Order: sequence, then structure tokens, then C-alpha cells
Amino acid sequence: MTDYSASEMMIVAAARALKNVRTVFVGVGLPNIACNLARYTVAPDLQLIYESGVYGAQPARLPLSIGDPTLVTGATSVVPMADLFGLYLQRGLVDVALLGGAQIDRFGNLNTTVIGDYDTPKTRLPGSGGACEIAINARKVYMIMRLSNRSFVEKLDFLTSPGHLSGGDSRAKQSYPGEGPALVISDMAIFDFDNADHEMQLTSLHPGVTLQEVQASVGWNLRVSAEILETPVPSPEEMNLVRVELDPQGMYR
Amino acid sequence: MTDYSASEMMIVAAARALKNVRTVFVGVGLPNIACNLARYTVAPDLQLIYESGVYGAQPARLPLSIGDPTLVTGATSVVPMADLFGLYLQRGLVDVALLGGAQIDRFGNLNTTVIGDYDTPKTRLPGSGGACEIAINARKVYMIMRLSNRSFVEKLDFLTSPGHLSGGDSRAKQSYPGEGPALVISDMAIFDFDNADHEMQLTSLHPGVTLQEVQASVGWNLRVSAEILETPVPSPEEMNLVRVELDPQGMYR
Amino acid sequence: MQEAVSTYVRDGLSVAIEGFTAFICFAAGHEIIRQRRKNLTLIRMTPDLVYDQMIAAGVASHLVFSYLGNPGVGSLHCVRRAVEKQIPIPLTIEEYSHYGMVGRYMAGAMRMPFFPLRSYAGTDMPNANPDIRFVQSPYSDESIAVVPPLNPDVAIIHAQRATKQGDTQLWGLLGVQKEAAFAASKVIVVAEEIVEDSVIRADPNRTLIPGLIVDAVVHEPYGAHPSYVQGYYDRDNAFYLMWNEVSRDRAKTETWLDEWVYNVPDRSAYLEKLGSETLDDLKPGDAPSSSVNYGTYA
Amino acid sequence: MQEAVSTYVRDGLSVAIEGFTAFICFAAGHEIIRQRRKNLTLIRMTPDLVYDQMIAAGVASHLVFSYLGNPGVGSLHCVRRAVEKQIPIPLTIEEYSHYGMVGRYMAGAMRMPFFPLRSYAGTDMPNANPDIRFVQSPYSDESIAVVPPLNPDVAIIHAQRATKQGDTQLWGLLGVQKEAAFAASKVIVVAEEIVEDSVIRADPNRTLIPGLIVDAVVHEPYGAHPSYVQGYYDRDNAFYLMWNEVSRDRAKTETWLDEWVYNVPDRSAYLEKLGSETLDDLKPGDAPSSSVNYGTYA
Repeated sequence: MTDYSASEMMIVAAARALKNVRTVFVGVGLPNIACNLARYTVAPDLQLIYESGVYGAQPARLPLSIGDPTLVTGATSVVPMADLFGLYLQRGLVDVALLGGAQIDRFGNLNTTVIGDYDTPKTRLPGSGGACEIAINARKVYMIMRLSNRSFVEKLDFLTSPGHLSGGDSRAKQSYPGEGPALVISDMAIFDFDNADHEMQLTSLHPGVTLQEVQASVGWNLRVSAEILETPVPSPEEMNLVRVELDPQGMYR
Repeated sequence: MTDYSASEMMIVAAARALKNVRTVFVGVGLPNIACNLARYTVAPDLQLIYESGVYGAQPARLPLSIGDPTLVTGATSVVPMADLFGLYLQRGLVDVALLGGAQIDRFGNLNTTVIGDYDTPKTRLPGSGGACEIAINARKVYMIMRLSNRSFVEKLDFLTSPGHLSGGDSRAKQSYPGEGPALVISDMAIFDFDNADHEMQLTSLHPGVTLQEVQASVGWNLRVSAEILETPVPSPEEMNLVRVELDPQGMYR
Repeated sequence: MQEAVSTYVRDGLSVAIEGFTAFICFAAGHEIIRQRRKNLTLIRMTPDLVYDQMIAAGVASHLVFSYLGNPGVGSLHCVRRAVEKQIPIPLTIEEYSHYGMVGRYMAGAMRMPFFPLRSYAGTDMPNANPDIRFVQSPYSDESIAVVPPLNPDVAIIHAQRATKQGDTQLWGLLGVQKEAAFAASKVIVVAEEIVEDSVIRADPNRTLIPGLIVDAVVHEPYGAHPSYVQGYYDRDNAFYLMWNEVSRDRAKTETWLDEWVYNVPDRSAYLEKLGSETLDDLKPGDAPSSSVNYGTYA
Repeated sequence: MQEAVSTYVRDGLSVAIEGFTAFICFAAGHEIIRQRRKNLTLIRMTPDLVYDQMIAAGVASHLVFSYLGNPGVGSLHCVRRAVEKQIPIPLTIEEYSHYGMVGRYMAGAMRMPFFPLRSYAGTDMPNANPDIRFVQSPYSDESIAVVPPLNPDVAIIHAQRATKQGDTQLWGLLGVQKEAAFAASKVIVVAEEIVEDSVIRADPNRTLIPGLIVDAVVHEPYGAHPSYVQGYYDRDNAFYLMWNEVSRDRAKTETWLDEWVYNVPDRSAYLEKLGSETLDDLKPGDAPSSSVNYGTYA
């Protein structure tokens, strides 16, 4: 059996979810490794789009940030951010965006702004960056987040990036161009929103994880799909790519 | 005495009016010769801006149109038209724009759209091009037009590009960024708008032209400034530049 | 080209062949005439000779534009005949200023509901076109003109070079080609040269249009004659002057269309008929850009 | 640099040092700290380490931004201390999303009264910032978010090369540098190389900023260290990691500022102190762009 960590399981599961996707809006860190793993495996034609203005990146090293110069050299096109956000994102050319956040609620709304009160914050977080418009305009959004009941909360302290808002048809009423959150890929389980309420529901447990453990890490009474799958373990090929090619220093282990 | 035509007098007078001007928005034809003559004489640092997207052109030949490739090669900057109109013109970086038209009225409003009724035109003209926003946004507008009472009319058939509208404070009320028409340079005389009504007034007669001849070519009762000057004749140097350097084929004679 | 036009340019669609003075894809215009398309809405800031010819051939029933002229020469006589005298068929028009057209393409390309610009106030243009409207600013008592988004069914863009996948680079006058391409539902790129992916990737800042939005790539050298392509050939000004004479007369125009469009199967035949001497005369001298270093970061 | 900052960056003004991850002009930031400016409004999409240092030094009282982070590393501890604990002085904030900031610069650069974008609806962001508003489209029943124009008093832009007149070329990540420069009242360009006019004119499509809008040009090689300049040097990531540790502690931060800013007279001294070995390690390999032909037309 292949040796892997919970984080690596999360990366592999995210990469697999990109099968047949043409364009993906990539964040730094875990999303970046997942997208590059997908290029080597399930999505060889996957085009990487970075909010820094890069389309069709072919990084020669694992980028240190979304603005790494290795993303520029050898890319198909590098444009002003005005064009990246206007002509690519808002135009509807992003099939999937990968997002994370400090807090997520059951409808996939994200908080990356503040813990505590906005004006007298307990912890000041980075803020929206491009996340607010990405969540509105990307065709689909996949979240990659580690499970914890500090992150998966009953109520956000601040709604930075809209998911399915209050569920049901509340997102549809906003006439956003994008469909919103489709998947949440965590280190313990995978969730989707495939129900009329557009509420997060458990669909797959990573090997060795129990439903009880997941419920204990989520701040609300978790919805569970009719059938719970077990996430296939990372293959030797996937693990080899992650450990040898993509994360040789084990930064994301 | 130097030999020159009425058109050449007009070109020379227009060039002289560009003294100390930093940026000029250039149209093709007469304005183009006038601007290049100014660069060689009264305004060596004059920067030529073309609506085709060119800033700081140094044409190696007399351009055949405002989109001539000789304007691109060796220019300081060549940008999309969105940037030319947004970042240069609307931003307020054009000191003087040279415009012409099929019809002009006493307040310097221009028609380049239609003779006769809009829906059943007698003559369909080219339309606005950039003239409408140039007339609104350029700091000052100089018109170059041959005098004739078919062109200098009591009432325009169509107002394409605003001058001083109905005169007085009517332009100020629109809060346009630009000041509007400052000069009209014709083949017989020069006019300005330096009165409270912002009405076109004769300020200078070209040598050999009488006030009566000018009045006969204007479709309204012409206003005349307190003192009428005589336009200095083209100097040998100016004529040499026009005939040898700028218009060797005599297209604009 | 024959296949790209027959696949994407169908009767009744709206088509934008863009390129301001330069990069005007006459090759596409002629193919559309040959395929006898009907009822097209033609969109172009400056209709130029290419639409004069297409309108003379009766392919269009509606024209969206901002400047009707033979640049540096004079009038577009065929467009005027259609507008003033409904010859050969009636042509309705919809006009904006240059910045208005630019803004319409930008709004279309960026999926904005409108584009605001400082123009039109106080003129007769909003009377002639009720789609020119005004919006109140929520930050002051100022009102600003707006134009609606423009999303052509098909955009046809001529360029110096593209890959087979449609990643496209242009230099020289950039006009509204990028905006028109991103605004369109279908994009046809016509290139002087088809190049390897590595050529494009060696200078990613010069890529104007990504293959992602391109539906067909056509290799058509000299496809923009008699207009020009920066660094490849000059404008054939004799042609622009000749057209000014030919187009004044309806019969002469039709004779020209017969000889140079209908009776010519494709662009290669057109170029052969034109003769290599004419093409050679249009070749510019060399003015190479310097190279810049993007650096390797591995 | 000393002169450019003392002439244009006065107490109480709003200053935008732009450059997304790349081209961040630390040389200008340090000079502003050395000149002990007060009460500045600092504007930047991603405040990054440069504003973390400036805010730690107490030059700013207000911050306009869209993302507060040490890119790829973590938090900006000095900004957080100022926001959460008013250390060393209180800092008020005004926040947008990335596209909101881009749109604000665009509106400022194009003299538009507002910029419309598809963002913000349904979120808490308009509650936190009342300048995020909504406008009704005159073409449908749709409402769209708008942001107000942003016109910094001073913009500072780092670039690969510029002429003495300020005609400036950049390649790599273009960020919002062009928009910030055109939006600003005064523009300082800081360049790795000062080049002849002919270098710029050999590739006019690459000119991002014309000298027309530039008030001062500073020649400052390595002026963007520890950030990077495409093709010239890589990001000094060890510095970014080191700062993450130093900046957690107020005393250590002040010691660092003393050693590397206050007690260093200018950028040359900073580079000397840094050592040529560090700089050499950051040199990338060669990845030259191809040359293109603009053609001569005489």
C-alpha cells in the first residue's frame, strides 16, 4: 500500500476532480500542486489561469506564489490584470476555480476577511483578493480546505465570497454568471451540493476516516448523501508525481 | 515675395497656431501637414497623437491615412484604441485637437454626419469617427476648414461634435472636460471665440482677402473683433518645408 | 477559408471583420461574397473598402459603424448608394462614435451591461440612435453617456502569426481586435504565418488572442491586401484610389466584383492574378524590434 | 530617488507603489521611511512586505487595498498589529476586491465617474465599504456593482527600462501599473536601466507608460529587491521567509528597520550590505523573446 498523508490525499482528490476540465483558475499552495498533478494525469490539456495575469502557464518549478516569474516564462499569454479579470474571468472563460478560506458555511459561502467584528477584529485576515468575483463569475467553484470546526462554521463572521448564499434559489436570484460551489475537497472527506437546497453534503470518506470524525469537525448538523463512497487511495503514480516532481521538499505533506 | 496658395496659407497658419503646444490630436490631410510643419518650426517638441493608437509618431513619409504603417514604426508608443481614447483623450492628455467638418455653425459646432434629413439623407457623410468625443475631451479644438457658405452655415443639418453649443454658458453647463473650439483656420481668414457669447469672430484676414469676401462666404452675420489683423505671409522657410519636405507632390496645394 | 466561412458565417448572422486601417481581412470578405451570404449584419468601426465591396454584392442588410470612409481618399460610394438609394438592396444603419464602438466591444468582451464614456451629451447622436443612453453616477450629480454591449456572432481577425490552436500575436496598430475577438461567439483567425507554439511562448506579452476563444485558424498570406500588415506589406494605395473611381459607378463595381471575386476561386488565385510584382513593390524594409529577456526560473 | 521622493511624496498625500508580486519598488518605500513621511494614504492591491515595513515605520494613517498577505508565505504582521492593536499608530483601512481595485484605477485613469463590475452582490463587502455601490442598467432590469475612481497623488512604478524622458517598457506581469500611472497626478518611474530613445522606439507596442505623464525618472538597479524583475532577478524568497519571523515581533522589526533602512543612506549602500553573492544567486538564465519586424515605410 502506498504511503500518503491526509494533505496528499486531499491534493490527489482535487487533481482527480479536474478530469476533462479545460481552464482552471489557480490559487497558490495546495490548489497549485493539485492543478499541476492534474496536468500530468487526468487533464493533460488543462490550461492554468492565474489572477496575476497569466494564461497557459507551464511553470518550470513549483511556483512560490501566484506571481512567480516561472509562471510568465513560456506561458501562452501574459496580460494586464484588467484583462485577466475582465476578458477571462468576467467573460466566462474560467471553467473551474479553486478557492479556500478561513471559514466556510454549509452553503459554501466563504470568509477570508476577518475573525470577530469587522471594525474591532480579533484576527484580520487577508481579505477578498480576487475571491469575491471569482466566486461570482467562475463557472464552477471547488473548495480545498482542511476540515476543522473552526473553519466549517454554522455562521460566518463575514461573507467575503458568495457560495449558494442562504441555499435554495437564493443564488439564482442574484443572476450571477457562475453556478457556484460544486465540490469541497478536504483532508478527510469530499462534499458536493447536489440537492435542491444547495447544501453541502458528504459524498465520499477518505480511507480510514469515519462519518463521526467528519461530523465532529463540522460546526453544523451535517447532511449526508444517500450513498457514501470511499475515496480511492492515491496510486503509486500519483504519489510519485507529488513527492518527486511537485513537492520534493514535502512542504505540503 | 514668396509664392503660395490659399490652402498653403491655411496650413502655415495652422502650424503657427501650434506654437508651444505639447500634444496634438492629428487628423489626416491638412491637419497632418500642419502638425508636421509645426514640428519643424514653432513646436519642435510637439507630440503627435493619432486616434489609430499612436503616440509620439515620427513618420518617415507623409502618411496616407491616420492608420499608415509609417506612423507605427519608430513611434514612442502604439496602443489599443481603447487605451488611446480612454487613457489619452478622455484622461485629458490632448492639448489641442485639429478637426474639420462638412458644416460648422457660429458656435463652432460641427456636422460630419449627414446633409438633409437623417433618415432620408441627401448626402450621407462619414459620421463621427472620434470627432464627437474629441470635441468634448480635448483641452482645445482648432478647426481647419475652407471658407464657403455651404460649410459655414446658419444651422447645421446634424450636430455631430459639440462646439460652444448655443453659446454663452451652454457648453459650461454640460461639464465637458475640454474648453471647446478656440480657433478656426480657413483659407481666407482666422477666427476665434474670445467673447462672452463664445461666438466665432474674425480676427485675422489672410493677405489680399477683404472682410466683404469673408462675409460672403459665411451663412450668418459675421462677428468681427475690435482689431482685424493681417495674417503674416508664409516665410520662404515655411514654404520650402511644405513644398519640398511635406507635400512634394502638391496634393494639398 | 472556404470551410471556415461556410461553417461559421451563416445567413442572417452578425459579423465583425475588424482591423483599423491595417489587418483588414479582404480574403474573408471576398469568400463571404463568393458564398453569396444574405442578410448579414456587418459590424466594423470603419467599414472601409471591404464592406463597400460586400455591401455592393448585397450580402448585408444592416451596418453598425462609427466612420464611413475610404481612409485618406474619400467616400464609400457603394455604402452611400445603399443608404441613399437602396441599391442593390436597402441597408439600415446604426451608428456610434469611435469610442462608442470601442466601448460596445469592451462591454461585450467583459460581459458588462453597459460601457460609460464622456461623449454624445449635447449632440444629435442620441436622437439618431436610441441605444445611446445616459446613466446617473452614484458618486456625484453627474450623468454619463453609456452604450450597450456588442457581441457579434462571428469575429474575423487578421494577424501576423498564430499557432494551429489559434494563439495569436499582432504588432502595429492593435485597433479593437482583442476586444472584438473576446466579444464574439465565434472567432476566425486569419494569419500571415502559422508558427510553432514555442514562438508564441517566447514572448507571452505579445499574445493578443488566446486559442481558447478561437474556433478556426486560416493560413492566408496577403489576406489583408489591399490593406496592410505591419512589417509584412504596405497598403496598396493605388488600389484605394482605383476603387474610388470604380465604386462611383454601379456597373463598373459589378464588373470588378465579377473579375476579382466571383470568378476567382480563392485567395491564391487572386494573388496570382494580382501578380508578384505588385506584391513585391509593397514589401517594406527591415525595422526589427530588439529582443527582451524573460529569464529562465527553474 | 532621494530627490524624487522629497519633491513629490509629501506628508498627507496618497501614494501608490504598484506591481503585483513583481516590480515592487522597495527602494522607494525605504526612501519614504528614511525621509520620515507622516500621514500618508498608502494604496496598493497587495500591500506585501513593502507596506508592512512602511506601516511598521509609522508613515501611513490609511490603507487602501484588496489583499493583505505575504504572498506564498502568510500574514503581514505589521499591518495586522496596526489594524488590530493600533501599533505603532492607528491605521484605518478601505478594502475592495482585486477587480474592484483594478476598476478603481481604470476609472481614475480614464476619467470615468465609476467602473461597473460583476462582484460584491450578496456579500458583506458593501457593508464594510459604503463606496461599493450599485447602478441600474438602462438596457435591462439588471443592477451592477460599481466602484469610484481612484486617483493617487503619486504613483511609483518600477520597470525594466525607461528613457530619461520617462518612456517606459515592461514585460512579465503587467499588473495594474499602466492604470495606476495614468490615474495618478504625479508619476515616478524607477528603472533597472536607462536607455536611449531609439531602444523604446524599436518596439512601440511594448511601451506601457509614455514620458508625457512621468514627472521623475530614477535609475535604481535592483530597486525591487526582495521582489523580482522579470529577466533581471528572481524573488529573494529567503527574505520573504525571514520577514515572516522578524515582523512577528515589534522590537525585531524596529531593529531590522534601523539596520537596513534608517542606517543605510541609499540603495547602493543597501546592495553593498546585501552582498553581490546574494544578488548573483538571484540571476535567472536567458529566455530571449524573438524579434519582430515593424518594417520601414519611407
